[in-house]
Amino acid sequence: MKSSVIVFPGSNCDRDIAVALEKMQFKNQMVWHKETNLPKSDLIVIPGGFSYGDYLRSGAIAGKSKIIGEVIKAANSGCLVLGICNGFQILTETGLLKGTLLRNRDLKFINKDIHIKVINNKTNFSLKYKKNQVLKMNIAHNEGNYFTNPKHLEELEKNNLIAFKYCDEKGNINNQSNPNGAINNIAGIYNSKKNILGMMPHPERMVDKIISNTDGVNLFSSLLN
Amino acid sequence: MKFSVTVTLKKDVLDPQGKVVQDTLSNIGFNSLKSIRQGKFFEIEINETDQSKAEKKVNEICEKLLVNLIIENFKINKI
Amino acid sequence: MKFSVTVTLKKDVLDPQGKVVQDTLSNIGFNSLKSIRQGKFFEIEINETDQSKAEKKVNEICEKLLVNLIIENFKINKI
Amino acid sequence: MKITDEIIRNHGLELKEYKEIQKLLKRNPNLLELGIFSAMWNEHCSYKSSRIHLKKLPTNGKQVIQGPGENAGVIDIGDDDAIVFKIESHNHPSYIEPYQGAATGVGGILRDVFTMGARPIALLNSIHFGSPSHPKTKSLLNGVVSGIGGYGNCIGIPTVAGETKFDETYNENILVNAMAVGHAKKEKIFYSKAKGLNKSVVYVGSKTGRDGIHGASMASAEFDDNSEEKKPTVQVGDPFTEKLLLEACLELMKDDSIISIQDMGAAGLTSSSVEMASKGSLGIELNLDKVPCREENMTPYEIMLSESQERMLIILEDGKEENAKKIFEKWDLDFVIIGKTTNTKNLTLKLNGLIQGEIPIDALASMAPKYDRQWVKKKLPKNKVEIKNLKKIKTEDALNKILSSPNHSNKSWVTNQFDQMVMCDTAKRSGSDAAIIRIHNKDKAIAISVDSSANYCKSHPLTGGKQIVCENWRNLISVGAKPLAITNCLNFGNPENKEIMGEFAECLEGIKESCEFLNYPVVSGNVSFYNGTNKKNIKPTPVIGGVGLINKLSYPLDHNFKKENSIIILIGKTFGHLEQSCFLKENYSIVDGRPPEVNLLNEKNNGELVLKLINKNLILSAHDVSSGGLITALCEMTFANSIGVKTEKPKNLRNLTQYLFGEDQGRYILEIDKKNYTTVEKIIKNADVYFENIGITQKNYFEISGEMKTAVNDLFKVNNQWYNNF
Ligand SMILES: Nc1ncnc2c1ncn2[C@@H]1O[C@H](COP(=O)(O)OP(=O)(O)O)[C@@H](O)[C@H]1O
Ligand SMILES: [Mg+2]
Repeated sequence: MKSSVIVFPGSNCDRDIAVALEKMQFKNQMVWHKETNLPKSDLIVIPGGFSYGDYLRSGAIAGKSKIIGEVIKAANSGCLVLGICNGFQILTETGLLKGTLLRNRDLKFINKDIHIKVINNKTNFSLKYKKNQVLKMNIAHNEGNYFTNPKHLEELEKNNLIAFKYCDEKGNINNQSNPNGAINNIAGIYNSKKNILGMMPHPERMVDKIISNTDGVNLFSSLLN
Repeated sequence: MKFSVTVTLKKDVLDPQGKVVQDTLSNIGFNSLKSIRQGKFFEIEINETDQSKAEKKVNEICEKLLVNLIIENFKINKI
Repeated sequence: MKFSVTVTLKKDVLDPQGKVVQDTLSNIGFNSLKSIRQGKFFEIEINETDQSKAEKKVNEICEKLLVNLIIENFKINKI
Repeated sequence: MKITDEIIRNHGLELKEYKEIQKLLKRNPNLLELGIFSAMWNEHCSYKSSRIHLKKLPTNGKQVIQGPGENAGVIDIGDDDAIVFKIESHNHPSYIEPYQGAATGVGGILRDVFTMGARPIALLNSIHFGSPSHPKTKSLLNGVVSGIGGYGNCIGIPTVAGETKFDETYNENILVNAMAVGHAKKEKIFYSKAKGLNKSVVYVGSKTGRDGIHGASMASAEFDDNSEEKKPTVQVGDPFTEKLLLEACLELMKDDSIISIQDMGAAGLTSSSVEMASKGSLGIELNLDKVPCREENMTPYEIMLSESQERMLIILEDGKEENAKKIFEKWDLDFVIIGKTTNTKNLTLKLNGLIQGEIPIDALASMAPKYDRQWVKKKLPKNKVEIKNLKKIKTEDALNKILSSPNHSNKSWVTNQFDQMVMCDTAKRSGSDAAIIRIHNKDKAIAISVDSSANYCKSHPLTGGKQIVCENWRNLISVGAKPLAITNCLNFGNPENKEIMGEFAECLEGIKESCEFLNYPVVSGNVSFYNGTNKKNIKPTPVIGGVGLINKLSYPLDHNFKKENSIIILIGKTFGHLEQSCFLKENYSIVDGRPPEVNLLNEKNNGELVLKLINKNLILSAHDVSSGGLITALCEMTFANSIGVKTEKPKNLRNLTQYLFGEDQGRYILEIDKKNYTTVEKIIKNADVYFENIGITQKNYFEISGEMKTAVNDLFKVNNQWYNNF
């Protein structure tokens, strides 16, 4: 399985995701944003961080970079694309995913372990998880408050395009278990063809017992299938 | 030629910043506040003497980069 | 009564955001851009019919909360 | 322009210092030169009041690769790995503009670390605010915390530990100290000493603007009521550019293009160029028209004194310029050759070929003033607090008071605003006695902690100085690390006051004694004087940042009780010292008497024993006993896993309150699996260390037999209340 991690100036989870991918036996390459050619890959990852300092709007400037044109082309021809945190923000800025990520409800950066529930476990990203499985993940963002219009929201719910929702330890999805104000507690979504996943939590931070836990491992092993 | 651009969130888009500011203000005793919404402001200077051409350029800059048209509106003014 | 507030960085204060936006614009082919500086914009509606009283309130809101007077200037306009 | 007495004073120079300048130059300086002298000779850059005392600190040891004097200290952690670290203050700028002040404080200390060739792997901070009820405290706290986070989160270096304290002594003068820790290869450390003639001096990074002109002098001048007016000199941080600068520098450091490298910190281009030349006994010539400027028409004075952030000065080997330039352009950064090294031993400043100023380097560096300021010793205060005469308070109420106090409340309101996990090597985050950071791709790790005890230092500076080093050492031991070396940030009041100078000298003496005894040398540090307003000085607040080594990180240890029915022991003797304690402060508003005594021999024996037990895998959890005493420490161990504890009252009962709340030093609480107890007991007895068996873990309840029994969750709630106000 070949993966490519796109690196923008200001990306800072690029090494973390590369370590996780390599640990899971992906053949990974780092792709600098100024490159115009994307190596042939089965999976493209847009990592977390603060591309271009998150200045203007998070993800906005990366969304205009040269390499993104190639990512869009690959995505449209069915390549798997995973955007984590800032990567999710970039995907919404390019239009590959709908909706947008607003400032967190209480306007503060949040880093903590939270829980998410696997809503759709029938995709290339999630088939190793059980439906409704509760995962402990780590979030770290200023703008993770997912928002979209009512029509799209309905589409997401109806067509099973919601990947994860924030919940508590026991799986309850409610206002208390919503860390950032995201609409319907949404933590991650798919595009309609389900080959693109954008998520705010960092699965690459959950692949090593000494550091945290291994709840992120199955996302990567799902992709290997 | 100089322009100002104001970018505001569309009506139906949640404005967490505006909301927090509003809550804070009412906490510190500003009760007469009816609503507050936050946006962005740009001052753009452009090397172009023809106003309509210049305005077109600024418009293009807004649409291509400064503004997320899905959630934001914008207005250009010459200054 | 409705007001707009524009908040801009004082002269000589570094504007990292404006700088990145400017570089990006020139990268994507906008060469005629001379300068761009970023600021904030607020739309404030207030329950108050007396304009000068209302303006005073808005001014207070700016100074107390919206504006960092150390590095920013602001301007209020009735709209 | 004629240099008047007023201009001299506005530059923070004394008239007698000006006379000295005239003597050294053998003429009058022009304004540019005066500005340069004022920047180099102020307290912040010259250490003129502190140098004599700092010399006494122990700075050597097998583990030390580079002690004080460079951008940061360097220690050896085995194999080919080195750890580079330093702490620095940004107190005054943060009081004026908390967000930017704190942010640029973080940016500055990061540059100190990566200039030396290290990739930063962790950030820490020690922040002190005024009384919570002071009108400014809330917004200062908010601004500082989001500024620290804003910078560290963006650049992608985890902020993993720190301390957040409140005391009215900081009402008008908060403390913001930031520490950075980096990892380098032992053979690839870069220094600031210039070498060779006619080498290219290169400017890289951001453009120069009018930021913080005279910031360095501002940082060492006492505040007065007009200080609000000094505002426009605020520097704005740009973490995004710093991230590019970091990556570009590390890329350039892969080969051997660099002779010498120095970040532009306080006093910008001035101090960086002078430092490089001075260490290399060379001259340096700069063409100021070449310096990349942000604004038009900047004067040589402004260019030399600007404190714009995210800039570096590099001296390159011949022929390496092209390749280096490519690297910086790849990262969209300015790269300009602005001068060269010379044999004149002068700092020569030119504009369009014309000399604007010329000063002997020695006059700026080695000949800068050095003062042996008057100081007075402080006697150990008399025992004062008569415990018997105090109104009785129920143990549980007193405990609740402490747990819900600003200084003891759970700090997650603060720490959740920092990315603690980025880089994926943080094995223990904030909330633990020390953070644990794994060395990337290896199975060893370092432990880091910062600590201060202003009340102890105020009461008796000598004991206080000793105590903080010990507390810091204990925090590292508690997570199973062998303490290796420290950095220190010495926050004090006005050194021209002999009481304050006494506090400084004696705290330093205390630090020295502990460091020597514990083989815990000082490898870097920073002094911040003039913390105070209108003659009111802050309590002496030295902050210690320590680094320790965990050789094999198989199981990161923390202070959370792991299971029911384990045996709890207390290492170290309890005398019940309550003066200067958190118990008296929170319950009676008494801050009086002497600090607890520090016995270095016991400290060392106890610590080494605990480390031995941990290394033998005999310990389930460990916690040092510090402010708040035994009961508070025990309580903190119950929170994470809802495992409580049942303790017996001590047999030969002293006063129970003193026993529970006393702050005697050198103590640890250990959780031991029943099956290992006899082994542990034998080892402790062999080591001749005093210990008590104090109880057993149990589910859900915190219990002191016959005294109190409360659900752990209720105590946890109490501990989490206070920050809800924000
Ligand atoms: N500003 C801060 N930044 C990061 N961590 C902090 C900060 N303030 C407090 N902490 C963390 O909170 C915990 C409690 O702090 P403190 O009571 O000072 O610990 P200790 O007594 O062990 O030194 C520690 O783990 C510390 O690292
Ligand atoms: Mg501790």
